[in-house]
Amino acid sequence: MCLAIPVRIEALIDAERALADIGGVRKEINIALVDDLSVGDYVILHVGYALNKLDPEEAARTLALFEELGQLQEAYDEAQAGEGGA
Amino acid sequence: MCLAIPVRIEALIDAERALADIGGVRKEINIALVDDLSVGDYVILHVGYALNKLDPEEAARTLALFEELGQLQEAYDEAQAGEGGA
Amino acid sequence: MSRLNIAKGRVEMVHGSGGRAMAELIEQLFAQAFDNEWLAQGNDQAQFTLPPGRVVMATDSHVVSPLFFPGGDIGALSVHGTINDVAMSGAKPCYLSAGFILEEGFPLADLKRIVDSMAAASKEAGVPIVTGDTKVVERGKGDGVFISTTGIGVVPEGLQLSGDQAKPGDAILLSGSIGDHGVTILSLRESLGFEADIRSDSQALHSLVAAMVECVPEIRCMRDPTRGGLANTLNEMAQQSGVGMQLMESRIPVREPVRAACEFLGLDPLYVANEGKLIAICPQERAEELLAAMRAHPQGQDAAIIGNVVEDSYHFVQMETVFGGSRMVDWLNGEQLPRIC
Amino acid sequence: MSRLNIAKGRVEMVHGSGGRAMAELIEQLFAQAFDNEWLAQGNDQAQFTLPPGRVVMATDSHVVSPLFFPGGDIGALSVHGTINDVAMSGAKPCYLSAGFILEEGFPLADLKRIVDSMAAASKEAGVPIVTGDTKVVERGKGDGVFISTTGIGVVPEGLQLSGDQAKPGDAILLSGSIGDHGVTILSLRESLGFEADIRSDSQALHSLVAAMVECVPEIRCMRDPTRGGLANTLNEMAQQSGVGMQLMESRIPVREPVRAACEFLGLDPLYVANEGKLIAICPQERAEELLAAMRAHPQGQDAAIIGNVVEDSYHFVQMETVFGGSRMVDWLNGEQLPRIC
Amino acid sequence: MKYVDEFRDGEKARALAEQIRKEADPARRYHLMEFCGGHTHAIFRYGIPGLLPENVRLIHGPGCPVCVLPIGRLDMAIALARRPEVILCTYGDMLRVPGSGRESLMKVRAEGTDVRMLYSPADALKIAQQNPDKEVVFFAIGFETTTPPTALVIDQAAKLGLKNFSVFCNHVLTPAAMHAILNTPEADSGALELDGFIGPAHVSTVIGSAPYEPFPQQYKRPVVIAGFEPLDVLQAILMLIRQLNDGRCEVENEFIRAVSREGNLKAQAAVSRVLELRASFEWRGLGAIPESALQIRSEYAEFDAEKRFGVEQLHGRENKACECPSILRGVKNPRDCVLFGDPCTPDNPLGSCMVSSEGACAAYYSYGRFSEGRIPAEELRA
Amino acid sequence: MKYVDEFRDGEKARALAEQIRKEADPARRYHLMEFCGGHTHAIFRYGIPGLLPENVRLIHGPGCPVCVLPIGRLDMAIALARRPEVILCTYGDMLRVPGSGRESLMKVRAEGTDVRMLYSPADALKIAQQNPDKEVVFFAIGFETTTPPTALVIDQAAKLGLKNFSVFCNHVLTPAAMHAILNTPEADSGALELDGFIGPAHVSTVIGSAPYEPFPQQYKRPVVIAGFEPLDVLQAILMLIRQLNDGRCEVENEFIRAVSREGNLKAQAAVSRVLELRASFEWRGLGAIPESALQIRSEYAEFDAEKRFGVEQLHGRENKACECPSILRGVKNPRDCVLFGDPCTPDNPLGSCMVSSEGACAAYYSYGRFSEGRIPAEELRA
Ligand code: SF4
Ligand code: SF4
Ligand SMILES: [Mg+2]
Ligand SMILES: [Mg+2]
Ligand SMILES: [Mg+2]
Ligand SMILES: [Mg+2]
Ligand SMILES: [Mg+2]
Ligand SMILES: [Mg+2]
Ligand SMILES: [Mg+2]
Ligand SMILES: [Mg+2]
Ligand SMILES: [Mg+2]
Ligand SMILES: [Mg+2]
Repeated sequence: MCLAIPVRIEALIDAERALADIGGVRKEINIALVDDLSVGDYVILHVGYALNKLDPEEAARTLALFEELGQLQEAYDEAQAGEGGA
Repeated sequence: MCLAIPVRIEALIDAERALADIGGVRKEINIALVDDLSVGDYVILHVGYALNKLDPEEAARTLALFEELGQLQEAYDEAQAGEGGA
Repeated sequence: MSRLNIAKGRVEMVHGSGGRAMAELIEQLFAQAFDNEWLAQGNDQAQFTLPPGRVVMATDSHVVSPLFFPGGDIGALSVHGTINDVAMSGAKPCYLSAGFILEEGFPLADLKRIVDSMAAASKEAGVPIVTGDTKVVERGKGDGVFISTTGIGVVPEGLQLSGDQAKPGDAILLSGSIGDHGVTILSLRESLGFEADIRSDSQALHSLVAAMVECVPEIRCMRDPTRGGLANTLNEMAQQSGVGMQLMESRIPVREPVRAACEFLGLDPLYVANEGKLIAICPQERAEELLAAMRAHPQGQDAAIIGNVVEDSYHFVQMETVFGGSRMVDWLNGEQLPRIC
Repeated sequence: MSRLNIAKGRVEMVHGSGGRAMAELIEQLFAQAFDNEWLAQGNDQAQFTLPPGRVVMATDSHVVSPLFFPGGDIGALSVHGTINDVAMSGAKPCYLSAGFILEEGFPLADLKRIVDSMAAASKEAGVPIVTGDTKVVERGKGDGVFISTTGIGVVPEGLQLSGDQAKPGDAILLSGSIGDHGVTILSLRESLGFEADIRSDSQALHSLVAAMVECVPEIRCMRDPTRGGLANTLNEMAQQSGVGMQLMESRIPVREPVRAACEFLGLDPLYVANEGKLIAICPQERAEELLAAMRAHPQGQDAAIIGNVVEDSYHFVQMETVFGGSRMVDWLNGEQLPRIC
Repeated sequence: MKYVDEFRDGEKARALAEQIRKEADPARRYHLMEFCGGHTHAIFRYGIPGLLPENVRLIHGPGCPVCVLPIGRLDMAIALARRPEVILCTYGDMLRVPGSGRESLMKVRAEGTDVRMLYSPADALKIAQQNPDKEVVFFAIGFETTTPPTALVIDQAAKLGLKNFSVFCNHVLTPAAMHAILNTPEADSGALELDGFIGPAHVSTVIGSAPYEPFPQQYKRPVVIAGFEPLDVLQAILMLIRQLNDGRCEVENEFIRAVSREGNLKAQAAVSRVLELRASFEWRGLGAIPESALQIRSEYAEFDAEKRFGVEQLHGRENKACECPSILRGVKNPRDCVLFGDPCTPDNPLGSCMVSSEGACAAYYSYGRFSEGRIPAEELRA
Repeated sequence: MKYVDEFRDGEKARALAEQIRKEADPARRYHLMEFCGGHTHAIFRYGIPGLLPENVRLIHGPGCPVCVLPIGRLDMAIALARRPEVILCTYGDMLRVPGSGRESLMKVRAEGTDVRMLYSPADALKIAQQNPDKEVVFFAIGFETTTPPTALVIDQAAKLGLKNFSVFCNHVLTPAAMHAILNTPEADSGALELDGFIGPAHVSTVIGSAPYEPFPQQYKRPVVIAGFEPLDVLQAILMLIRQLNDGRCEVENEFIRAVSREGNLKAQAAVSRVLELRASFEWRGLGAIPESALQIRSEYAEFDAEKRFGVEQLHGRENKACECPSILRGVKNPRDCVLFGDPCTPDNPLGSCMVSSEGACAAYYSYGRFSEGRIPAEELRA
C-alpha cells in the first residue's frame, strides 16, 4: 500500500505537474504536495503524487555508512583469511 | 413487410391477449384489433397483432373453386389422354 | 489447492491469470471432466501417434446465444461442430483441442454444465479433448463462454473427398430434415416469444460418414449445412466445383414446426442452420446404394436424394418448387439468424 | 462478389452470417493474406500429409488488450504463441488453424492489419494457416478481435520432452530477459500512463528449439513462460516432475526499464508474461553445451543457466536473492496482469 | 398449417395454370400489376412466372414500404439513431437499406449507435420501460397493415404515461399510391402498360375492398384482391384475364376468407384516433403525393419523434443510375438497370428495391437472376 | 535506478549482516517490530531473516492498511458497490480482501457491479467526469502516506464542482496504532515481546520523525525510522541492536535522505484542510482506538460517501479461527494459525493478513512457507 519509489524530475509542466523518470520509464506525476522542485531533483512518488524530496547529501551519508561497514568487513575478511592462511 | 399468417386461437388470456398456434408453434398475440374472438377461430397475425378473423366458409368456397378447376383439369387430361390413345 | 465453489462461484479475472487459481480451475473443472492421459500430462501440448494416411484439420469457434437450448448446449455443439467438419472429408476424427474464452462473472455451475456436456459428447464420439487453453475477459467484453475447438483426423486409404469434386450428373443427398437447430435457437429469443416442440439436431456425424464411405467410397464430397443452411452450403459447393445444381423442393424434409416457425418469421428453411445433418454428392449410379446405407444408419433414417448436379456456367442452384414452378436458390444474403453456432 | 471497403468499413453481423458477405470477407481478407493451397481448396477442413513421428497438437486463445503494441499485435502473437507451445515439445511445427471472433463494429482496416501481421508471422515461421473460422458477435459481446490458433507439429525421432521429466541435479536454462511482453502491454494501459522504451518479445522460437534439440537431444523439458511468467512456469514444472528448484536471482536477465516499471507498479518481474522466451531443463553435464548452442542462436544470445533442479518433497521453487538471502518463489497468486496474451 | 398448405397445392396450381393458358387470348397481352411486395415475393418464391404463358406479364408495383421510402426519411432515421440518448427501434427490413453515402442503420449500429430490431412494435414499449434514461424511438414504416399496431402502441404509451417513447411515423396509404401510378407522365403518355391490378391481401383485410372501387370507374382498370398464397395469386390472375376477356372492369375479391367490403372497422377507428392524413408525402419513384401518408395527431404530439427532436427534413441523394423510381412506377424491369447484379446486389444494395426481399430487384436477383439463362424446370427430374 | 540499486547491494548486505552478527549479544534476544507492511514485504522478498542471527527476531506489525481494516468497513464498501448507481473505485490491494460470508469486491464485480481498480486517486475524478449519470465513490484507505493525495482529490472535486463524486474515507494514523500495540492486555501482561520498532519509511516522509518521540519516553522502546530498501532495513536493525546494547532508548533516523523531524508541512496542511480526527475507529486486532483515524470535515460533507449515502455502520463477522488479530498485535506468528496454508492461502484468503502481499501471513506463505523445511541458500550453487 505504501509502495513508493524515487523518481527524477525531468521537466516541470506546471505548478501541479511534472514529468518524471525512473530507469527509463517516464510518467507524468502530480507535484502539488512538494514545493521548490527543480529538474534533476529526486522525489518519492506514491499513487501518482510526489510525497517529498530526496536529499542527495543525506543519501550519500547513508551510503558512506554502508561503505564504511563494507571496508570494516573487508578488513575483517582479510584478517580472517590471514589467520586461516597462517 | 406485410408478412402475416393465419393462426388458430388456442386460449383467450384477457381482452387484449390470446394464445395462438400455427403448426405446433405457440405464441401469445395481441387481439385488441379484433372483436368477438373464440377459441378455435383463425386470425391473420401481423407483427404480433391479430388483424382480422378468417371466415372458414369463405375459405371453403375458395378452395371449392380450385377443386372445381382441378376436376375440370382432370376431365380435360382424360379427354386428351383418350384422344392421344386413340 | 483449494476447492472451487462450483455451486455458487463465478469466473473471476484471476481464473485467467496463469497462476494458481487458473490451475485450480483447469484441474477441478476441465481436466476432471475430460479426464484422459494427454491432458493428465499437464503439458502445453498433447503428443500422440496417428494411424497412417492423410491428416485432416478443422476448426470452429462457437459463439451461440443462448448457451443452452433444447437438444444441446455450446459445449456439445463445439464438439459436434468440429468433429463434423473433420468427418466431412471422410476422415475418422481422432483428437480435439478446446480453447475457452470466459467472461468474468459467468457462473461456475453453468461452466461445469457446459464442460460436462462437452466431455459427454467427446466420450460418446470417442474423440478425446487432449489439449486446451482458458482465457478470461472482463465483464462486458465477452458473452459468457466462447469455445474454439480444433479437430484432427485421418482419411482412410482411397478416399478423396473435396467440395470441388461434384460433377454434372451426380446425385445430391441430404441426411435428414433441415432447420431444426436454427429454429430451436430462435425459439429461445425472448423478443420472438414463441414456443415449439423443436430440438436442435446437434450431433456428431462421423459414424454415419464412416458407414457412407464404406458403402460408396466414390462419394465426391460432403459438407454439413450449418450457418447459411442447405441453400448456402450447396451454393458454396456449386461454386467450388464449377457446376449448377437442381433441387426438388418436395424431396427436402422439413419438420412441421420448423416450417411453421419459418412462415411465422418470414424465413426460408433452406437458409436455416443445422448442426447434425450432412449433404453428400455422389455419382448418380451409386446414389440409391448410398441412400440405402444412410437410411440404415440411425442418423440417416430420413435421408433423401434431393437433386442433381448439372452443368451451369453460372453455378446457380435452382429448385423446382412444391408448386411446380422453378426458382433460383441463391446464396444467403444478409444475415438469417445471428449467433447460432 | 463486391469489394469490401477495407479502408472505411466495419465488421457487421452479416459478416458472420455464413452467407455471401462472409464469403467475401474470407476471400478478400483472410484467404488473400494467408494465401496457400489448403485454404484455396475452400473446404471446411485442410488435408495434408505429415512426416513420420509423434504428432503434437497445441492451442491458445488470444485476448490481448490492446490489440496492437510495440513489437507486435494480437495477430503475430496468436501465431507465435501456438507455434511456441508446439515447439516446446521439441516438435517441428507444421500447420496452424485460426478461429476469429470479431466484434460488430470493429474496423476492417484494423482487422486487415492484424491478419496481415498473422500472415507475415506465419510466413516467416514457415508454418501455414491452413484452415479457419470466423464468427461475429454483437457490439458489447466481444472486444474487437479474439483469435484462437491451434498448431500441429511432428516430434523428430528420439526426443521425449515433457514437463514431468526434470530430475534433481538438472540445470535450468532461460533463453533471455524476462518481463518484456507483459510490461509493454502494461505501458499501454491508459490508466497507468507511463512510457518506456520497451517492446514485446513476441517471436516464434521453433528454430531456436531445433538448434537446441539437435545439440542436446537429452533436454528433459521446455516451456515458454507466458502468463504467470518465469515463476509460475517453473512451479508448474516442479509440480509435474515432483522436484524442487533453486534459482539464482543474479543470473536472471531483466532489462532496466522492465525492472523500473515493475518497481513502479509493485510487480515482480518473475511473474510478468513473456511471449518469446523459453525455459529448458537438461542434465547438468550437458548444460554448458546447451547454453553455448543457445547463445549461438540470435534468439538465445542472452541465455543463462539460472538454477538447478533439486530434490524437494514440497516441490518448492526457491531463489537466492541478489541480496544474498533466500526466498521462495511461489505460484502466482491472484492476477498479475489481465489480458496479456 | 391450415389456411396455408391448402393454398400451396401443386396439383391445383398446375390445373389453374392450365386454365390460365387455356383462357388467355393468344392474340393479346395481359399486363397485370401486383401492387404488393408480398405478392412479388410469393410470385418469385413459388416460381409463378414459369407457369404463365408468354403473353401474361406481371409488373411489380410499389407496394413495398421499404422500397418506396425516400432516402431523406431514412437519413432522418439515421440522424435520430446517432443522437447519443436515442435507442432507435425498427423492423428488420429497414436495417440494411442504404441511405445517403451508402450508410445504413446496420452500419451506424456497427459504429456503436443503439439500433434494435423489432418483431413487434409492442417490444419498443418494453425497451422504453427498461431504459428510463434513454429516448426510445420507434421508426415506424408500412402500409395499412402495419399502421393499426403502431396506433395501438402510441395509445398505450399515452396510457402508461411513458415519457421516453416516441414514433418516427412513415405510414403510407395504398390507394393513394395506386392513383399516383395511374397519373404519372408515362401513364398519361401510354408508356405504362397496365391492364389490371392484383390488389393487396393484408392491407385489404384492414381497409376492405371499397377503397379500390374508384379504379375500375376512374381509370378503367379492373382490380382483383388476392391472398398472398400462390394459389390465390394464380386464381386472381385467372379472374383478371376473365374480366379483360369479358370486357368487364370491376373490383373482385379472391381473398374473401379475410377481406370484406368495409374492412376492419375497429382497426380503422384505432388508426384515426391517433393518426391523421399528412398534407403530402414524398414517395420514392412517385414523387410527392398529396394525402398519401399519415402523421401523429396533435393530441399525441409528445409521441411524435419529428416534433420531439425537431428532426430536420432531409432530402437524400439517390444513386442517379438506380432505376428504382421507374421500376416502382411499373415502367421498367430490374434487368433494365445497368447496376443490376453488378455492383447492385442484395449484399451491396444501391437502391431500395434490392434490399427488401419484397423488392422487385431483390426478387429478380435472388429467385430468378438471368432468367433467360435459367435451366428449365423440366430438366430437373433425374 | 538511482536511490534504489545502491540500497540493494548484495556485498554491503553481507557486510551489514556480518556486523549484526558480531554486535548482537548472544546472551540476549532482540524482538524488533517492523511496523510497516512495506518493511515486511522487503524483509521476505530479499530473504533478510536468513541473514540474521537466531537471536534477532522480527515481529510483523499492523502497518498494512488492508490488514487492519475491519470487515465491517469492507462490508460497507461492498454495500456501496452494490448500489446500481455507484461506480466504486479503489486501490488494487482491496479487491480480493474477504468480507463477511467470503464476499469480496472482486466477487461482487464478477456479479456485475461496477468496481474499478485505481493506480492514482486522481483517476477517480476522471471517472466521475466521464460518467455524469453515475455516482463515483472512491474507497480510500491507507496510512499517512496515502492520505495527502486523497485530501487533494477531495479539494479538487470541490473546485471542479463535481456533483457525483465522494470518498469513503478509511484513513488511519500510525502513531495511534503504535500506542495501541503497547497498551494491549498482552503488552500489559508482558506477553508481548517487543524491544524496539523499525519505524515507517514513507509515512514518516509525511509526518516526520517527531511523532515517534513519545515511544522511547513513554514505553521505553527505541524507534529507528528506516527506508524500505533491504540495506535500510539491515542498517536499522543494527542501529536498534546498538541502542539496546548501549541501553539507549531514542528515536533515530536511518532514512535521513527523505525524512526530517517535522515532515512535509505542505502535505500536512492539505490533509488538515480537508480531513479531521475521528473520535474513534475500529482496527482489526486492536479494537476501537480513539483518535486513530480521519474523517472528512463538514465543509466537504457532500464528498463524504458515508453521509451522502447514509451508509449503515456494519460490524462484519470475522472468521473465529483466524489469528490475524493476534498477529497484528505482534503476539502470534502466522504459523501459529491452524488455518495457515490449508485452507487459508493467498488465493483463498480467510483473513486480511493473507491478502495484501504486505500482510504477514501472505509474506510467510509466498516467500517463506514452511521455512523450517526450506533448503538452505548455500546449496543453491551448482
Ligand atoms: S438493381 Fe439496384 S440500382 Fe438498379 S434499380 Fe434495382 S435497386 Fe436500383
Ligand atoms: S493464515 Fe489466514 S486465517 Fe490464519 S491468521 Fe493468517 S490470514 Fe488469518
Ligand atoms: Mg470449421
Ligand atoms: Mg463446423
Ligand atoms: Mg462445416
Ligand atoms: Mg495456453
Ligand atoms: Mg497452449
Ligand atoms: Mg502459448
Ligand atoms: Mg506455453
Ligand atoms: Mg466454420
Ligand atoms: Mg443512439
Ligand atoms: Mg454499483
